[in-house]
Amino acid sequence: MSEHSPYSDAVARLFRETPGAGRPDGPGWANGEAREPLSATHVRWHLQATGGRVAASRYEVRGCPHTIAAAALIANQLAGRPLTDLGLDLPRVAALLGCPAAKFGRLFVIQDAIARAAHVLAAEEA
Amino acid sequence: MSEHSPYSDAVARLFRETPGAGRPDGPGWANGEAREPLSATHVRWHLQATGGRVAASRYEVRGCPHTIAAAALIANQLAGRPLTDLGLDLPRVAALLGCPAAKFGRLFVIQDAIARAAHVLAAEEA
Amino acid sequence: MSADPIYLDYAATTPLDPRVRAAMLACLESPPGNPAATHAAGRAARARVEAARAEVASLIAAPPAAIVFTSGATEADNLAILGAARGNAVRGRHLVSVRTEHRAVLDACGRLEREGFAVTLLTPDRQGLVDPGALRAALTPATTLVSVMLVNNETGVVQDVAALAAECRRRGALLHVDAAQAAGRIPIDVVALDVDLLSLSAHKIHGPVGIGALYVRREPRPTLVPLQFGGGQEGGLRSGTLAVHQIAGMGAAFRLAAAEGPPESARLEGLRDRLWRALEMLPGSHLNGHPVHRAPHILNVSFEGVDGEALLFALDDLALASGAACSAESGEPSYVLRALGRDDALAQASLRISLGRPTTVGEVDTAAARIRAAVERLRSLAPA
Amino acid sequence: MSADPIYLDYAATTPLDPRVRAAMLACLESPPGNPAATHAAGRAARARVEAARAEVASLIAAPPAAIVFTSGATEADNLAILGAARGNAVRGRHLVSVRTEHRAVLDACGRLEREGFAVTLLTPDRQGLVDPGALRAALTPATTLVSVMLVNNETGVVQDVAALAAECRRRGALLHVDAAQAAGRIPIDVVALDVDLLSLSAHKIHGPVGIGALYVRREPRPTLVPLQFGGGQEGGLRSGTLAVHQIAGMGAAFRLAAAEGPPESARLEGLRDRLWRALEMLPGSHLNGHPVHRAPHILNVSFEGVDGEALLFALDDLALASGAACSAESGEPSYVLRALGRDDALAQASLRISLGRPTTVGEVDTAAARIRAAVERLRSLAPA
Ligand SMILES: Cc1ncc(COP(=O)(O)O)c(C=O)c1O
Ligand SMILES: Cc1ncc(COP(=O)(O)O)c(C=O)c1O
Repeated sequence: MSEHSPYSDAVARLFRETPGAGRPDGPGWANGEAREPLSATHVRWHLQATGGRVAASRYEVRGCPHTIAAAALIANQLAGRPLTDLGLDLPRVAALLGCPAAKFGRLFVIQDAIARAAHVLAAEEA
Repeated sequence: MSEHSPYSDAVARLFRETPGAGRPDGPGWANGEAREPLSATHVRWHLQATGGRVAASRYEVRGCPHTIAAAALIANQLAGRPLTDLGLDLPRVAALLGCPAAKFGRLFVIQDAIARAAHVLAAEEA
Repeated sequence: MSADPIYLDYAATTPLDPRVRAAMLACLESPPGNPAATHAAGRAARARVEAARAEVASLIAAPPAAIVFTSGATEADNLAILGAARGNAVRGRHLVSVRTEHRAVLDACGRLEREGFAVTLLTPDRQGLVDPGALRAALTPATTLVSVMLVNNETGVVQDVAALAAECRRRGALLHVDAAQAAGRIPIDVVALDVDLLSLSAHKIHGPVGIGALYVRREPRPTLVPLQFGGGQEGGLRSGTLAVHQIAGMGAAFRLAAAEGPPESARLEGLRDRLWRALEMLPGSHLNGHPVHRAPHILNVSFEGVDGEALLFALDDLALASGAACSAESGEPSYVLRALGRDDALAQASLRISLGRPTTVGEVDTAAARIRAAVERLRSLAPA
Repeated sequence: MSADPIYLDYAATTPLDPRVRAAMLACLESPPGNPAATHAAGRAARARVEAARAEVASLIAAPPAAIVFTSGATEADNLAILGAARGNAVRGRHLVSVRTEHRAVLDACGRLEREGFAVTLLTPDRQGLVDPGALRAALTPATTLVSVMLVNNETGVVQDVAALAAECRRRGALLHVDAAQAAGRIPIDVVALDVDLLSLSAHKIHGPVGIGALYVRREPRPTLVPLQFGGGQEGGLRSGTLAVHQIAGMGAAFRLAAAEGPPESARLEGLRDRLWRALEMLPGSHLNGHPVHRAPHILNVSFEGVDGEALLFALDDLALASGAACSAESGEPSYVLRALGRDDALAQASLRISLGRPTTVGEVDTAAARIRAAVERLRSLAPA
């Protein structure tokens, strides 16, 4: 055990600042939701696309500090990626944030919400 | 329980000074011995008599502080008493010294030694 | 994280009162004395222990000889429960306790189950009170012991112990009461409560951690099997060299609690209510526990729509406890709040704010403002 | 009685080293921190505990994770003995120990007998050593635990634990060692000694009373049933809020013992031998224990022809222990000396003179002179 906080500096900063958080308004946004009932984690992900690629990304999240920080980290990395390939390197996210193994499951909630938002967008674009 | 010593002031003084202790020399003395093996208490009592009464009293004692103090206390009280009536008020001695009940038995060792010394003297005088 | 967060976790542990520290220091600077030794230093140590025993006894209206010093309330709870159950096993092998008890009680009961005892755990009502009728229904001829806490450590709910004691008496069961959170906060009278065994802790009331006591009724004296043996201290119930400085510290803490407890409790009650008035203005905030029967120093509130762990982290300039993490090792939602019928989400999204002697109005107002801001921010992040 | 008797009862308890007191005060003046709490104060408390754990472990060459903090060696002995016996009862219900063990060990064994275990108590030779062959003969397939102390608290005899451990290994029995009097006095290496469980106490080595530890081997890890439950601290082996100031004090005491122990032990050995040379000039004085295999800080001598209690009282300007009264409550002759074959009278007429960090040559010389004078005076009072 250590004198240090159970939260890494990265988590602390992303949790404090939550860049990219919020519910967007305006046209062209689609969103997807996912939940994990045990921890009451709830993520709603918003995507905007141009030419089949992510143009912008916003999120709403209820969850633990690691989940909130992960959402902020991921939101920052989606721009430009093809809607058909938004798979996340969750082990890398977990490592970057120092996320404890017991919480890995919560990161999938983010992935699921993103996938659903992308699915909606793809359907609209098609 | 108290901050005080388990030994009363009277025991402390008599133990320190042991008035009347020692083995007398000179004529006219008789002695008697008694033991209590469990506590290795050992008393040898010396008496001198005139006209059937105690003239002087000395003692040798190995025992606990209460036993030593009791010997000193008793030695001081025998002078003038008839050899035929040297019974001791042991409960009073015990009370005077604050002697714990578990040690009462040791006071009888003193009484026995005195009785034997008196017996010897009485036989000699007779 | 700011260097000095506002400390609002007095139900976990309290800072030493400087007067308690002075009493301990007087021992720590004395010549060494093992109270079992016959020489003067030993006797002086013994005198200090006996003075403290009288001070502890006095706060709960007990005779000093009924106080057995232990290493804390955890040990006192275990000595009471394991000790009484094992010591009365020939009479019966059934115990009754409550789902909202402290882990020390529940885990001791769990151990007894492994030893072949049957344990009935009562569920309190939604406000945390145990129904005497439910206790009556649970008691059987084989019930030797009932264990019910006086003040709950998470919610502050004050149990009606006297009413429960009456049920125990009717059935001839012993009654153990964990009063670790009650001492110095609410009046305790072991005679009026009619209890057989009562656990106390020093560090919940500005005394040192690592020392506590078990009150053991004198007449009739319950049979207890000790937890540890050797030396025969404390009437054979708790062998081990007595920690004089710890005991003296507990004595000082209990003396101060007796002298200053009632006005201090009134003050804390005022602060607690002020805090609740500020928090209840947030929509979706729920008081956990009983609105009336509760201790002055604990306020427990659940907030809809936020994650408890995130709330705690957002409040890292407040030192307080959350239903999300009652202990550093577990992230499970509070089993106490669950037993009061809160769902997982509300149980987890709770704060236990507990007050103590150093708490000020300013601290309470700052804490209320920060909590409101944090809840509002987390709600604004969450999906509507 | 003089106000300040010369203290020569360091085997009973020792004064706090001022540096230990400073370490404790640093905790007692800190903001409160329950090591189980998640906030910063809690984490700081946890860091202090872990630093102390490493210091304690280091003195006995153990990994920190093998250290379980307890309220003292009494609890450590009980956790080891009751815990291992109960935890391995399916494998067998036989224990072996020695007649000269501390009460904490013997009384724990006595409790186990009441729980249906069989206990064999070995008698050491007249110098206090246990014959490995006698241990071998006592071990049966049902023997799960052997408990032997490293340094005897009355005589200072140092047992050949490694040789006894070899016997235990051959038979698959666990070995518990009470090292309360050994730590800081003689080197301890749990790996070299090959022990499974080892009890430690802080207050025998200038640390605070009320804190100790049990070393529990990591691999293979012995199965122990805890004495108390709740909270799950110390890997579940010892629940209860950790007493940070006490643990920090133990850590400091063990750190000092590691740094200063060897030269200090050499110094005490010199003083002990000087004292014995002065006392052995009295005819009828007998060294109790082993002339070679003994700890540096304890000297135990019997005097023919005197009463032990009277001797102790005559020496009320020395604070020391006597075979007449090992504990304030009993006046029985020392069972330890009896087990070495001393008769009641010699066992009772004994002094245990124990030395510590503050002991000076001057104190030793004064003590020797006073003891000689007291013995001579009592002998002169006694019937020739
Ligand atoms: C209700 C209750 N019982 C028992 C305990 C355990 O007390 P201690 O820390 O003295 O072992 C606590 C505190 O942790 C408590 O709040
Ligand atoms: C050999 C031995 N074991 C155990 C103990 C008990 O230690 P503690 O006082 O820490 O409970 C002592 C001291 O009393 C001792 O000398």
